[in-house]
Amino acid sequence: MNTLLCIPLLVLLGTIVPLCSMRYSRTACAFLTAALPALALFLILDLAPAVIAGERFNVAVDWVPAIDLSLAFRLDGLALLFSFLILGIGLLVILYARYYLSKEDNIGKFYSYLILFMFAMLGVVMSDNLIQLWVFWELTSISSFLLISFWGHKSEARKGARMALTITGAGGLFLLAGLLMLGDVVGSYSLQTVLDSGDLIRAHSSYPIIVVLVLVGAFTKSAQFPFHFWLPNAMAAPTPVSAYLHSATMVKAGIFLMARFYPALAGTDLWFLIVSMTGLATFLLGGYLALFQHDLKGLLANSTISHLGLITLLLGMGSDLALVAAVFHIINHATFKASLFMAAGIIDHESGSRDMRQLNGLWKYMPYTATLAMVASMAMAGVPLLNGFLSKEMFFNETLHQDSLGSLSWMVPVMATLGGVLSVAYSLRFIHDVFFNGEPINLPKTPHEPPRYMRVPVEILVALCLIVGIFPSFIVGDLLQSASFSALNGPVPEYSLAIWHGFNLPLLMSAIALVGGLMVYYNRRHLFKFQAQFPAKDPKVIFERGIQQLVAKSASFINFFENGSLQRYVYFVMSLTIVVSAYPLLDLDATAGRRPEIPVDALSITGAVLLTLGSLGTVIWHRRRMVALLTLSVVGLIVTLAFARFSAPDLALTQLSVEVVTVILLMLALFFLPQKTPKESSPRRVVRDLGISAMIGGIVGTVIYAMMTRPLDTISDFFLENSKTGGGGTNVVNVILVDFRGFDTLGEITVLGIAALGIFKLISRMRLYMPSGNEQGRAWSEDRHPLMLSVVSQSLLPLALLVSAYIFLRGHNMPGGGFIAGLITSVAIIQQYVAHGVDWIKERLKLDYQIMIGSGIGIAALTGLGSWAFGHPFLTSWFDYFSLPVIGKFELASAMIFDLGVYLTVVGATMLILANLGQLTTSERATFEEDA
Amino acid sequence: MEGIYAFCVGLMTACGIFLTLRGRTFSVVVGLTLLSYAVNLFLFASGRLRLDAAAVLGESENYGDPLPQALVLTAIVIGFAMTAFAVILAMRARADLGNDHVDGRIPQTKESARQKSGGQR
Amino acid sequence: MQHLSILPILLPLFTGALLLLPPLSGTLKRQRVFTLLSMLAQVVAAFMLLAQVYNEGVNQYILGDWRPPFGIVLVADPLSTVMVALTTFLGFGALSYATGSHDRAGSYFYPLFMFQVMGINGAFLTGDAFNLFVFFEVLLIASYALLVHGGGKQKTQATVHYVVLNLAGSSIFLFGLGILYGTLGTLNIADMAQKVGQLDETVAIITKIGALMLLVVFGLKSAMLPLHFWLPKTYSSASAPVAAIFAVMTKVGIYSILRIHGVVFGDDAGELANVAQAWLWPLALMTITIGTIGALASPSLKLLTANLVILSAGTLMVCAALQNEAATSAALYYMVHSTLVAGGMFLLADAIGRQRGKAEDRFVVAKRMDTPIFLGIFFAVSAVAVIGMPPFSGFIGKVMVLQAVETATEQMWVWPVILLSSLGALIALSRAGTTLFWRHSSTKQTEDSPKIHFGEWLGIVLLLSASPLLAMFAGPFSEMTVEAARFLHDPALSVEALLTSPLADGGL
Amino acid sequence: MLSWALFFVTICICIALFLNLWRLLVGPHISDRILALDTMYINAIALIMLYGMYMGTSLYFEAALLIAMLGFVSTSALCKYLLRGDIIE
Amino acid sequence: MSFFPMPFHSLLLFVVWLLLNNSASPGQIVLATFFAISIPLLVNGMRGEQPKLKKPWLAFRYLLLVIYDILVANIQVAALVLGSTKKLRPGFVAIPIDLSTDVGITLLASTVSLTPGTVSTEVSEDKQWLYVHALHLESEQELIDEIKQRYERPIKEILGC
Amino acid sequence: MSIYIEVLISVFLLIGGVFLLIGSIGLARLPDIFTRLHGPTKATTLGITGILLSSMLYQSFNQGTLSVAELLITLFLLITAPVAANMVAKSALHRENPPLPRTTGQDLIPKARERKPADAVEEDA
Ligand code: NA
Ligand code: NA
Repeated sequence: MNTLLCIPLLVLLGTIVPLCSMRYSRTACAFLTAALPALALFLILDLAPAVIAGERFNVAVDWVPAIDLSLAFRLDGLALLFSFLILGIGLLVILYARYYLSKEDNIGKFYSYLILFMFAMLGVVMSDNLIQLWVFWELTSISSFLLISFWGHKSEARKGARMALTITGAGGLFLLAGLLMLGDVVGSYSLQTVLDSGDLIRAHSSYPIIVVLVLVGAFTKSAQFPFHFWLPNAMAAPTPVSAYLHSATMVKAGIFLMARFYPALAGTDLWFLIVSMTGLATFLLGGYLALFQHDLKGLLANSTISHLGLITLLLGMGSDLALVAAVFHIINHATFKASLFMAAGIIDHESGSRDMRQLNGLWKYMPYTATLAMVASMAMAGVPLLNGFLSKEMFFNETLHQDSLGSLSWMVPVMATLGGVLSVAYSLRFIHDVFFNGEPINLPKTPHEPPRYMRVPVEILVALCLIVGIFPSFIVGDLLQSASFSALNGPVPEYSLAIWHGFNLPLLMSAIALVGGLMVYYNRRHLFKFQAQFPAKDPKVIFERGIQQLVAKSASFINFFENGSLQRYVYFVMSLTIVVSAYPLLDLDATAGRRPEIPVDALSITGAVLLTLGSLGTVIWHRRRMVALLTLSVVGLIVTLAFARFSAPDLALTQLSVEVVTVILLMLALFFLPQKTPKESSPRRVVRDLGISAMIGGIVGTVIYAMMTRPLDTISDFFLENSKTGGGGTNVVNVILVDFRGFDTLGEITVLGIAALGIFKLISRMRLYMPSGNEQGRAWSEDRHPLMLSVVSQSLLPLALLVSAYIFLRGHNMPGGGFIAGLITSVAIIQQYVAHGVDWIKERLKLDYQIMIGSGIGIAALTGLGSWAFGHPFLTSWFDYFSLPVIGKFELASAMIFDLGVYLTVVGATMLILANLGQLTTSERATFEEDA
Repeated sequence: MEGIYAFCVGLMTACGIFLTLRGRTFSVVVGLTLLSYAVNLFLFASGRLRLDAAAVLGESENYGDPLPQALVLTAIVIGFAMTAFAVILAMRARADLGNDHVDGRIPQTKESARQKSGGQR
Repeated sequence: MQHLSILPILLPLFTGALLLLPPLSGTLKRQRVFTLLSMLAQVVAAFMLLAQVYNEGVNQYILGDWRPPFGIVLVADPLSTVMVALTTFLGFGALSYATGSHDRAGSYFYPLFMFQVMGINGAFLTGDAFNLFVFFEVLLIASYALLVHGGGKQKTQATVHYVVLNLAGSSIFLFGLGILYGTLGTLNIADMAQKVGQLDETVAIITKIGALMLLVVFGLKSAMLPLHFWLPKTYSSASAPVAAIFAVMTKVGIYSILRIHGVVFGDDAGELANVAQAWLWPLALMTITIGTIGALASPSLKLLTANLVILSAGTLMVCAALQNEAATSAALYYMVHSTLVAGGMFLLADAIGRQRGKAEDRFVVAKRMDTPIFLGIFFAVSAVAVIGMPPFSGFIGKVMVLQAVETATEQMWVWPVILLSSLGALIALSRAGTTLFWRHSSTKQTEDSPKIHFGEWLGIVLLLSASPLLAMFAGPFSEMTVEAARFLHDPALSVEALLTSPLADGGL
Repeated sequence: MLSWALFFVTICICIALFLNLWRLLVGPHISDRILALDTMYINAIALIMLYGMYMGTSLYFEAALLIAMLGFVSTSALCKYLLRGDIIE
Repeated sequence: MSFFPMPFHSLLLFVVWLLLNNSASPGQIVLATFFAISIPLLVNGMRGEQPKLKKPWLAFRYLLLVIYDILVANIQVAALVLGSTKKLRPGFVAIPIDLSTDVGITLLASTVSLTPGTVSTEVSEDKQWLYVHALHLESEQELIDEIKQRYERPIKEILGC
Repeated sequence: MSIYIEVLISVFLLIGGVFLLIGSIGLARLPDIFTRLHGPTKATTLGITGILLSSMLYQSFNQGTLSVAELLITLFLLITAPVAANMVAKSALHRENPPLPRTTGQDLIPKARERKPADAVEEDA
């Protein structure tokens, strides 16, 4: 397996190690956790000489070709530098965390998250594919969320984590858009191709958008103004996390991104303006804010913001040398800031506080730690002989050699010096306010030196600050050179890493910064007083309030539309229907087509008038429910007649039987519903609804008219031709139902069966309010089973069943069929219920309707299955003519069995509904009183 | 004839939709029933209107389009199942929610307020 | 294996029917075992069908041996088969969750569930416009019945809304179908596609109305703004396994849009080419927006999930509006991903709610959960997936959708909306997660929460582990979605090939 | 002659239907309306038989038969509702 | 168990089946026989008391009588309906009945309703009184006598109760 | 079809049509529910029978085979119509629909409603 691929994979594997090893001692867990990253570091070290020599390693494995996403890793100078930081500082943090975390903390979980983050970060810097880069980028957001919220029971940890995730996540989305556009422009998501196509990209019309999108991604991650505020709040995380993520690695991802895409995106005024101005603003703002923090970590966080601004400023200066300086400062900042965070963690850990107003004079209690912290602080302040000094000198030098602001470019070095002043001042504050400045105030614990090994990481980092500060080129020269080479994607300009460049302007600026810093710190009281005039704004509070407002606004917005009113929802559906269907109608020139119309006669006028009055009557009397039911019946009857008139006897039969059963159902319901509807629609609502319904009615009428008056060529001739010969029946409609489109019918009876089951569910455990009298308040009649009705109904049952059998048997050749027969049977049985009551029937008729439904559907489906035995598809029909003596010729068809299934389902379903409903009312009649 | 037919279908649709937009379950169910009648007539007419043309072989010289008839049959049955469910659901809603308003709550109008006070009395 | 493509319909149908008959109707235990076995068989059948279609090409099942366009056909093509496989898998997850306790909450759970699956599978497989209506009704009526499962006022009220709206929708569906038949004279979808290009100009206008009415219907099912209002309450009040299977129902609407408006009224429809697009564009984007706003406003995990369903529906509608191969491919991937994750989240919300005492799944302080670690892991997986962050399936879907947007104008509209919706989801879910898992009431409560049963864990694990797997095997899977999209956008494959099947004219 | 008679009778029944509808709409009592509907069913049967004669087909006979059967069920259920409220008890 | 639990019904069904099919072919006769046997067996459990046809010939004569009454009375009543409604003198009449079976009472009430001019409105709970509404009541006693003589007596004889 | 047959059919037809119309006129014209009940009686008896008989004759001669199925409808209606009328009357009684004021025997109405014997002594006036 490729070594390069092994590096991230080893780290990924490392995420489970702590989970498996957490049951051993914490030390063992730490060491086991460190093993795989150490191995990865070793592998990188192995490759390092070749990389420094100018080689670039690549590996790519296909992942999702459809989106051009492959697992592609590369190791070049820039990646190498960052890998060192990630793995090296990561290992130190693992060691540090072993002592930092208390026994109650789940260290396995912590390490697992930490390694996950390490993996994500490593993925970012080693990515050789734009989308993959974004994938790891987002993974850093997720894993940092987990780390910041490690103490999730604390409100500030939750809030800080959410804020960090929201800001960096949002940035990630911008980045994704930018990267996708970049890939679009270049035609490839391969990083190298993109880096090589700088000219193409810069010339493209989307370039400005791409730059903005990518930079927003970078700025959010690197806490650049105006997205800087999340970083101080992320300090709710355990300090090892701060040391690792918020100084050395994650916040550098944005910087890394800018450096990575430097060859592709930089080099235009747009880039320089945005990047340098943002960097400058951040540099000053961070420095200024750091000065006023009372929280030790707050100070460090703001100073980090400031330093990130410095690096960004460098990247925006437009000279290759500035880029080198930026890379150099990345290394230096990582070392001194990580050590400072660790020191702060030690102080917090051993004194129980991070408040600089309480922490005073710790020099006495922990001189060794104090020394380390002071050295690191001085590196941060840019004191000579420490690494910070070197890169700051380079920075000052670069500010003098830029022209980003045209004739105002002189302001940049001035601002830079001012930033230097601030940075000296807050570094000084860190040293003086914590380690000197009198005695500690009300500390929860008496401070003392930390355990031996907790200090080791700090020692190593501080040593690095010193060594780099004194022998820069010896330690980091090659690394810097190679990183700069790959960041520039080309030759690196001449530069020298030396402590002494003679007396020059940068040195003067450094001196001013040092002296100015001292003076600012000395007069800090005035500054604090000045700052105190401004209302203290906690970005966390503002952000939370913003989010809460967003949620509240969303909720009121949603509640406004989704107000739980069905009428409104129906209104929306109908309105949309009107809108979409009215537009095309406007284009229709002539409503009437060329097809000749049937002449009008008295009968049709009668039907039309009856239908119209019936429909209108239903609307007018809808609040008098019984009347509405009668007018509805009229409409149903006329529709039946219309079907008969227009040559559809089957339809007439079906419509009629369904209508009667529906009316019976509605009557059953009517009994339990209020008998009258109060008038509650406002006139405006009525007018609106009238408008809507009239519009839809008009559209429907127009469309059907336009359609009917135009000729149509259909597939139906096939059915007429094949009905007898292929389906064995002369009633083409029935043959379509049971044969040509038998599958529809199977679905249809299933619907009926399901409806019955659903209704059974609705009925069970229903608490009904029984009216004791009718709408006039009159008590119900005593006559439960009227004499004549009972007697006649009894003798009608056999007749009705016979008719039902008749309709069933002739269905295939004449109007009729299983469905209608089923409904007739049902109606006949319902009539018995009406005449005799449920109890009477229950004793005499022992049918399990549920079984009827199941077997009905089963029989119909099994009929279809029968054709499998003959190698034909489902529902292939069979029929033949037989001849018996005496009886003569007769036909047998599989369609009949299918129809039997239909019949059984219909009877079962209808009866399951009605009988259960009836039963319910019987058993509970006296129990409830009318509610209103 | 087609004009009259179209008018009737349009009118029934309009009436059905108007009732569907009312606030009580019963009106809504009646409206949906009316609407389904209109739909069935509409679907039926997609095969064009024919007199004396029942699609029974040997019973007449010409045959109307049998396919829409079969479709309407299916639609009627399905519509019946759906209406039945809706009717019982309306009852269930009354039982569970105490009123038959489609939104499951009593809108505050003068009349309902009066009813309420009447009920308390 | 000749009949493989009808098995996803027949297996649940027979299972449902048998469950109503003795001896299976006798005890719940028997029903449970039988249904689970049957569901497993359906999963196997669906995946075998998937393999078959993938290896041998589209499988057209000619019901009753009546050659198309006259009889009804089932079309098992890459798109429909993936959806069927998705449905059965989701169904299995939901069913195993139901075995924990939900199946006891009312009668006929298993038969209804089977009919529900049958309806959904049928809607995916059928190649006939009216048969699509029938299966829509099967799945709807089953969903009505399942929605009331468990009882309670909230369910009843939600069901009233859901049922009435869908009844209105069904009427519009039939109006639309009537218009299509009345102008095209056929019902077979492929045949429709072929005839639609030859329409006379005035007739085409009428057909267009039919097409747009169908868009309203499918929009209603798939929760397109302004037709989506029913969804949050309906989905959030349904019992967990039901809500889980409902997750695929909005997708039926999207699928139908892809089938009808993509194939019949696609690029080759002459005058009627891409009739739906002009409407789909704004509505899709607004649907995403309102889904996001709804997600932000959600006070409970179930409602949040329901709103995320709307969000994903909007995203899918964007794909339908884009009407290109890449978009269809993206839609398919995103559809599978979002369905499984949403289904899993509904189950998870139920499990979480049960462990948090009276607070249930609402975002308020509550007692500590009994098994926070596992639930937390699954929550994290689903949240990351649904936001569209790496490393789970969501980001691939999102990138596919974003990449499918071709022109700059489209990018200007689609990208911001989709990306901001991700941000909204991120805000909502991070709030949800931190509150649910980390905000505990200070007082120690000792009340015992109901245990999460093995079947319930299995359901959650099955559905939510799909997301990492979908990401891991995104390569081969996206190959399938690309293939499906290619099929759908090539009239030679999706239309002509289906009408030139060997002659078969009924009868044994 | 027959066609003339058919026409005349058709007109008669059309008028009869209008009269029924009028009674149904004006009531005044619900029983009046039910009675009107019941009469309407009978007239509808006649209409269908006439139509069958007019078209020379007996295809519509079953429709008439069903109206006769179901019309009765409907009427008796409606009256039962007025009497008892609960038609299936 | 008998094959013909309801012989009268069986006969009726047999005839009706042939009527329905307009055919007396051997096939239809087989089917008619089948239904004539099977349907009564099916609904046997659901019948109440059975009418016993004591005098079929009398029944036939009764039928003719009723048809004749219908014809004559229809014309009389048609004139009343079309004439001035002011002249109508409607009235309720209670007719004491001696019939003991429900079937008998139903038959009487039906006859009364079918013959124009009278409608049975109600039967008292003790089944002793039939309340009749007459469209145009000349003499109450005359009506009572006519109904009892013309209809009740033959029914009593036919059913033997 | 011979002219005699045609005349016969037409006569039955006319009888049917006229009585159906008279029945409906009665329904529309008569003053109270109880008198209106008499209207449909004509429709169901003479009216519909006339139409059915003519249809029976017509179809028999038209198709050349005896068509008697219409008898079944007649049978059905004759069985059910009195019951329907009875049910309507019962409902009218129950809901106390007012009879025409000049109706005789109004004292019987409360008894009929309560289904009491006609000779029962009124307990409270
Ligand atoms: Na201090
Ligand atoms: Na009479």
